[in-house]
Amino acid sequence: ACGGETASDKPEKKAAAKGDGTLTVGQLLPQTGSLAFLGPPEFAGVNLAIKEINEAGGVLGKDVKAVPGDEGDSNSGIAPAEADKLIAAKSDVIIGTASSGVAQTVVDKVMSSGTVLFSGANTSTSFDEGKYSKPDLYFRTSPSDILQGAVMSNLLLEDKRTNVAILARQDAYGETLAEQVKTNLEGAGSKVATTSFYSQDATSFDAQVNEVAGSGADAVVVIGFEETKKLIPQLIAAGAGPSKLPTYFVDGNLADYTKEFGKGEVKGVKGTLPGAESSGDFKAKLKEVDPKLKDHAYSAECYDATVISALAAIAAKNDSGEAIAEKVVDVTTGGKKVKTFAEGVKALEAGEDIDYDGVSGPIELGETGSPTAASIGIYQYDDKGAYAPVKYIAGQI
Amino acid sequence: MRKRLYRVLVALIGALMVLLVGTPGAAQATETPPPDATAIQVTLQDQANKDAEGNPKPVPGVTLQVTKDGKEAGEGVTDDKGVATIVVEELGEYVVTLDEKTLPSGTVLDENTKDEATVQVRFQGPNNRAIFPIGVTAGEHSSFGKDLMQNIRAGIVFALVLGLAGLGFTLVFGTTGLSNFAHGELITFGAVMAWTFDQIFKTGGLAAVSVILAGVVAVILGGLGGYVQDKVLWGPLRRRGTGLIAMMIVSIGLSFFLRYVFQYFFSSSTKAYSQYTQQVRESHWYYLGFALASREVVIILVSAVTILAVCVWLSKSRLGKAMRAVSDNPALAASSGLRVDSVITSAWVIGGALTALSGVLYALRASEINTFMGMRILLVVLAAVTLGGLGTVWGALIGSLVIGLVYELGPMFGVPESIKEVGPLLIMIVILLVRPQGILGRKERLG
Amino acid sequence: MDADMTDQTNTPTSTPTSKDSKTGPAGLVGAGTEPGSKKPDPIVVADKITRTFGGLTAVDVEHVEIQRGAITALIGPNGAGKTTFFNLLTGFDQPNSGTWTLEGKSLKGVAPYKIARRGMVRTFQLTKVLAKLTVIENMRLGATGQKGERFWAAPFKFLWGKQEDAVTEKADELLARFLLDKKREDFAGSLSGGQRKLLEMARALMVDPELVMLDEPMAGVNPALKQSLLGHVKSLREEGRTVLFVEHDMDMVRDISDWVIVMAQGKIVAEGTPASVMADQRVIDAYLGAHHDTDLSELDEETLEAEVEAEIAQEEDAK
Amino acid sequence: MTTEPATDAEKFRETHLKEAEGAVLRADGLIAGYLPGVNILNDTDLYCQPGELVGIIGPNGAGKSTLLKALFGLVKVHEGQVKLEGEDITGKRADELVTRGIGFVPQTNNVFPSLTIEENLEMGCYQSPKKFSERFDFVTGIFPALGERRKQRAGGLSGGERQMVAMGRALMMEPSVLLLDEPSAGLSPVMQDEVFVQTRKINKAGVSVVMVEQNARRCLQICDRGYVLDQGRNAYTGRGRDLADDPKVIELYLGTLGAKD
Amino acid sequence: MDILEILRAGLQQALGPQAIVFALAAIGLNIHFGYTGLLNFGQAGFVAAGAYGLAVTVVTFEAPFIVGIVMAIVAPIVLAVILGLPTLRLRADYLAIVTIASAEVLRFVFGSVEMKDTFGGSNGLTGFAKPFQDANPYSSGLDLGVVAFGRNDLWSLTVGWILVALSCVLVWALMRSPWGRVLRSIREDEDAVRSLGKNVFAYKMQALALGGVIGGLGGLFLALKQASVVPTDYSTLMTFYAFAALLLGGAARVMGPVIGAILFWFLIAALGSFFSQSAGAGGWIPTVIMTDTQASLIRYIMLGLAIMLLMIFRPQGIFGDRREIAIDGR
Ligand SMILES: Nc1ncnc2c1ncn2[C@@H]1O[C@H](COP(=O)(O)OP(=O)(O)OP(=O)(O)O)[C@@H](O)[C@H]1O
Ligand SMILES: Nc1ncnc2c1ncn2[C@@H]1O[C@H](COP(=O)(O)OP(=O)(O)OP(=O)(O)O)[C@@H](O)[C@H]1O
Ligand SMILES: [Mg+2]
Ligand SMILES: [Mg+2]
Repeated sequence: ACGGETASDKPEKKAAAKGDGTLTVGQLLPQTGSLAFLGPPEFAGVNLAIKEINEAGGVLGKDVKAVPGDEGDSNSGIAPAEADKLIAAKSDVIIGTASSGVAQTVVDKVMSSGTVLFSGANTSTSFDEGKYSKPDLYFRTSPSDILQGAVMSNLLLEDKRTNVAILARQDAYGETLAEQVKTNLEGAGSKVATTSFYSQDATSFDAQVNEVAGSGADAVVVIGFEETKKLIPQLIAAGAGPSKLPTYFVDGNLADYTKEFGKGEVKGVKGTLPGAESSGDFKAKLKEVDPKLKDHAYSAECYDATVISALAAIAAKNDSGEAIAEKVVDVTTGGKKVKTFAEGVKALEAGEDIDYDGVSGPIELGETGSPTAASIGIYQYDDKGAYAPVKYIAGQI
Repeated sequence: MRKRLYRVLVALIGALMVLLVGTPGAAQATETPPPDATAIQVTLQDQANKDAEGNPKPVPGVTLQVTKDGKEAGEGVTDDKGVATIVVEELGEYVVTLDEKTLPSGTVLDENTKDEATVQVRFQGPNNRAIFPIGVTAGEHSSFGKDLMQNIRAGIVFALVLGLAGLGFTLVFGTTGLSNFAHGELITFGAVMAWTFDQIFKTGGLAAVSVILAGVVAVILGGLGGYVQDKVLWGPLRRRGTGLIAMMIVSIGLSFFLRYVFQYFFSSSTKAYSQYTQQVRESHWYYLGFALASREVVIILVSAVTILAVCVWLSKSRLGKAMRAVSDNPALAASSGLRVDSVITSAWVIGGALTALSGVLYALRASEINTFMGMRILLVVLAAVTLGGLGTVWGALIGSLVIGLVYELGPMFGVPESIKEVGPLLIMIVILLVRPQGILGRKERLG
Repeated sequence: MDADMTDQTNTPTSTPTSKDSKTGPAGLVGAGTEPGSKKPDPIVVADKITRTFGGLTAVDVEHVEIQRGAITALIGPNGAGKTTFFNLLTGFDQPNSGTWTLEGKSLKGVAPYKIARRGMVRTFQLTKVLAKLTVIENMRLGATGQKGERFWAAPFKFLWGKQEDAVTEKADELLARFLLDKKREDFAGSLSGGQRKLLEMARALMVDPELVMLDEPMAGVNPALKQSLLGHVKSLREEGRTVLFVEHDMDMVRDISDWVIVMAQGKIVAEGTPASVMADQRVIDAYLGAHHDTDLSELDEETLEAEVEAEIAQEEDAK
Repeated sequence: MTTEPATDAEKFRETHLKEAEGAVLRADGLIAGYLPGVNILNDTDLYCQPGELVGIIGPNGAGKSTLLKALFGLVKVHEGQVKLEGEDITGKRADELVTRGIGFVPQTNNVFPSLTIEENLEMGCYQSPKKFSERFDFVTGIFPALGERRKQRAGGLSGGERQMVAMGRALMMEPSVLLLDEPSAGLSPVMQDEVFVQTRKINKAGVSVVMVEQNARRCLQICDRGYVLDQGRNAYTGRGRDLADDPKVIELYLGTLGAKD
Repeated sequence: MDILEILRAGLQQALGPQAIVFALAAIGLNIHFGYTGLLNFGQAGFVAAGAYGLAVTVVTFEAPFIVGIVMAIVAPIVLAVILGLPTLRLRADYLAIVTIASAEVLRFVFGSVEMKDTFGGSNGLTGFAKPFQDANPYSSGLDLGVVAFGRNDLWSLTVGWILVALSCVLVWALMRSPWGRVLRSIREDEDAVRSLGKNVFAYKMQALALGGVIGGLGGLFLALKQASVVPTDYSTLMTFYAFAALLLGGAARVMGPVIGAILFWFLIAALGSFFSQSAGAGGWIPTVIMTDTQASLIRYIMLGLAIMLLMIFRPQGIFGDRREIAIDGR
């Protein structure tokens, strides 16, 4: 894999810097703030990976150490402080953040300290552009929204939706994804009846809901997070609930709604979620780590990010952030295919080049440090408010 | 480069395997097993022309041309299902052109459908789709008048809930002069308490009236909360002679404290009541042309009656006058024989109860119970009471009506929808420029 | 944004122009005693000024002139509109109609601070001290034309240090005269009611105004001190300044004023020298009262008691 | 007879203790102030016999208002005590004192600006609302201007009108002891006289009155007994007339302005 | 329990870039509120104006970096004028609401989809900070044993603390002057000041602009240090934090806001560190009572409590004067 220059700090000069021998994995994931609901599965993914790595003998002869940190949200502004804490705790890799917006506030700080920032959930397209277009010390296992946007629009076309309304959260995530869905749809011949954005802090969604309900669309794509729980009843009230107007969810709101909508409110809703089919096995293992876990969004990606970091450290025979960064792309592309950490270690010890494909699907990190291909699952809700996979689509970004 | 492409293909095939194994929903696709090769699938259906079962009729025999970077890359003709699958060699951007001459007679492309579609081919198999809408009677876009009614309805419901919260704020402000930045959390408190008791009641014999009962309990607790707050925190602060600004900062501290205490115990996820989330709006003649869900009717009635009753009572009753007197000059009020502390305590109790009620109704309206809800609405509440004239009870009502309506109507008159909260804030600023003391506020005389 | 402040230097010089006109009562010789009469050398002329609050006409002044270099008293029953008239003249309130001039220049629509800079400074009936500034700081604020009050000069002490010392010296003199020197370093907010009045007056004098407008300056001031302050007010006249004051204390009015204007229900109802006005029966009826100039302890105690008893009896009957 | 200046503090105290027997309201050795460490009242004594009208005069900042506030529990009393009919009321809440029949008119900020005149007066008899209409008629009898403008907000009133409202408010509850802080300030001469006459009348009807006045001459004319306060201490005390004629008091506090020879 | 770690976490933030941003914002507020009595609850708007002034100039209009810096100072002044012209005659509490609203309007507009081309929408703007980073004279970070700062942080810290120091000196020099006296008088009673012939409006405007510019410097600094501007950074929470910092330190005191900001961030970080050590695996608090997630929350609960307690027991702040607080305006 190519090393590449970094914008600010040129870590490769110090690349010789030897790690301290222990691979320390910081976790910068949401515990508080408006994204706190995304935190548990992600923490569980990382912790499960660390547990399995250590059971398989650790990295470079030592157990991997975990340091948790709180990402908060972009309103609370604590991410930089927490990142400092993680760096000071000698993290070599920081798994995080959940939100692309928060990542922007810490990425420079983390990279300049020679630490890898490895996200399992950033989907913003901006990390493949501009100064982040080189795989310096930033990586992610989650595919950029381009792919999901394409899958979503294909799904809509497959269902013969010709006049689609988009109801999206107004932030980095919602805007990009909405944009992607819209261009793909319009390019492929379908119409977009309306694209309506709501502010995440909005106290009322009536205007947007009315707009969607009155747009004459034959389907609505709801791009958002938790607010979906408030949007659905309002859509229902406006006569545009899922039973009247076919509704589609995305990764941000594809969650278990048995508690909220257990009476068939979201029956038939379809949704997309990056990641290959997570085997029941994986879910069961996550449950062991966190018995209270309900959702699984991005747990697999975070798991893979952790495993890849560990494998890269072994491949580099060095646990420092810069050393790991040089090997990350390498261990995910080209070489002997491995599916688990244990397999990977064996192959590396045998001196082979490996290609890790993890629980989140075929992982191929590209030149920008982001996946070049990924699979995306299509799910559908039953009348109890739970969702199940329909199929998985793999594609290139 | 080569190596990577190879990996991708392998991966795609892997994924395809999954696809083939478990695809209950993809019935259409499996009928004619598609070739393994990457392909663009175009479907042509005439939506205007439906068969007996109401399914649109496929349009067969239409020729479709596929080009990449201007070069021919394939061609296909729709089969009797109206589907054409055109195999392409590599991933990338393709343009599909429909040959309009081959359309069966009587079938024409919709007015604003182009005969070209751009397809990003990213997926293995016939998963890269394009469509040419035919005969689509795009559902009518609702009329301006209808939208207006809808948004006025939304505005009124919102305004009334806002009015309750504003009244709670005004009561406390009007007696103590305190701008309570923890007021949002008192709204949250009402909703969270109602939810908690709803969870308790919903399984028992009271399930049928669970939410109503829980709401009543929440309101009582809200009043109690006001009482406790005043006794434990504000009362002692007053006796120490703490200034208003210092108290305001205390309230900011209190808001952090409460917000995170709520989150500590209730987590940050959004919750909903066990009942009434499925109601659909209906119009009746007695709703005056508005379409209303039953829960909205309840919200309107409960809040309007409460607000009016409280406002009238405050402007007529002795206690109401006493509150204003205390706000003007507590020392003089004491000298007139008023028990200042108990007047303030009653303001907190009534204010707390009203605010909790607003929280309960707000949660009912927006199906939202969440530890941040109060914080989010606080600014709007502040805007409403300020606009009406700080400390005036009727002002709180009028301010809320203006703010609520502008909030929901703004997008119809040019406020960008995604930032519709800008509308009421701007209106407030504009009105305050004309009337610096608020709509009902009064200027003090000078000298 | 500094534009408005640069003209601070235009403040009237501290020695008002009194070349031709005679100051004091002498200047008023021959002025008519009908309401709104012409004065030989008016500094303020107001015409047709009205101000209403809701239905209430608080001020309705047809014409009035204030003589330069004299001490003019404005008296009238409570609620006659005196304070409101002050507010209007000094720009703190806008009249519904009317025009008025200072030194021949119209003041209509001029901002209060500009009016003050033109030399027309007023005090407030309900005092306005700057509570969290010390007494001496309150005084210093009054001085005009301070270089250090300009933003660009403020950070550089060498530019304004000297001037500040001069200002302080003047302030200390005034404080001593108003018996506030002991309170020099105390916060103004801790002063007693009367002390606040004194500070307010002293501060207004720091401005070196051409025309001082005092709104009940002596209400709440101890009689002994009042007497010594009257000397100070008279010395203002000696310096050629004009004083217009509202007061209910007839001793003061009689002692120092050259001219008295009587307002009632917003209108000017009488004018003249103190002696003539106070002898006016209408003024006595509406304003001074029958008991005026009598010793209350000489009131027939028995009449009083009889009255009280009658009232009590009456009340009991009513029950 | 005028007693000697307070230089002889002990003697003063002795007389006070002797004469204060049976007083409705008395303060013994009050030491009080607003800020810790700064005492405004330094060992001040005062008493008021039933049905007596007591006047307090003194220079600005002497502590007259502070003394009234201390009697009424609005200022922290560090030492000494205040007794109402023999019972210690030091530090009692103001509203309790109102219940026990004390009325108080403060010197400044003595109306509720956002209430109408009528409501201001209503607040005056907050504890016994039934009396309202009867007392309202009484008060508007004294100050007809208040009755005419009953619906006007007090915030818009002129200085003198406010003073009338303040006085009227205190009269609403038929107090047995009335504390007045400069009730005549800002009133026109005729209204001032009216206030003094009415105060005397109320007093004659059995209400004990303690009044602070800067219109010292008038005050001493009507009061039974006067105190001269200086720097928080009793400087002189005696019958009103005697004080008004005492050359030292005239020189130091009354001045000669307007005095008739 | 690792006390050193708690200390480290606390100090790192107390001296770090966050403290600088809030110190600058609070110094600006001090001029507004502490000295002039303008209850400006929209300081976040001025901070945002500074940050966006730079970013928009450099990124959207492709002007040179130095022009961006100038614009970062000009933008808050422009905002002050636009905001001040109509609003400076409002009563304090009304002004508070109007300013809070204006700041929010600004943030909404910056983040709006409709204006994305200019302000970058909710993704904000990046790619303007290179000249700043290139100017970094340090070749390595600084390790003081307890705390360590990376190379980039060290550079921004140097610049930031110099900015803070300069602002403090300026405030000190201004506030001892007659100009400062006029401001403080306006805080007490503007009509009195008017009656003495001072142009109250102009002074208020100067104060608003000056405080805004200093707040804007905070934004400029934040943008440079973070190399990005994101609208959500400039929410009302920023204003609240700045106010808390100001009042902790003591309003109308030159060093008040600085010490307040330092203390504020020390509290947040040290509390966070303390509780994350205490909870979860290896902590002394059982997970039944407190999980990791809850440990992260409890610092805010404690922060809220700390703010309340400080205001209750020291309402004048650390540097304030008890006497001054005791004077009641009425
Ligand atoms: N802002 C206002 N709102 C309503 N009425 C007002 C206002 N200002 C003044 N008034 C009324 O106008 C009349 C004149 O008031 P003004 O204060 O000028 O009287 P004044 O002559 O100064 O009386 P005083 O001697 O008692 O101070 C009064 O009746 C007063 O109630
Ligand atoms: N709220 C306060 N805080 C601190 N000091 C005060 C306060 N009020 C009054 N003082 C001080 O107490 C002293 C006595 O004040 P007080 O008001 O009792 O005087 P007074 O005799 O009533 O004078 P006046 O005749 O001017 O009303 C004064 O020196 C004053 O500065
Ligand atoms: Mg007046
Ligand atoms: Mg007094």
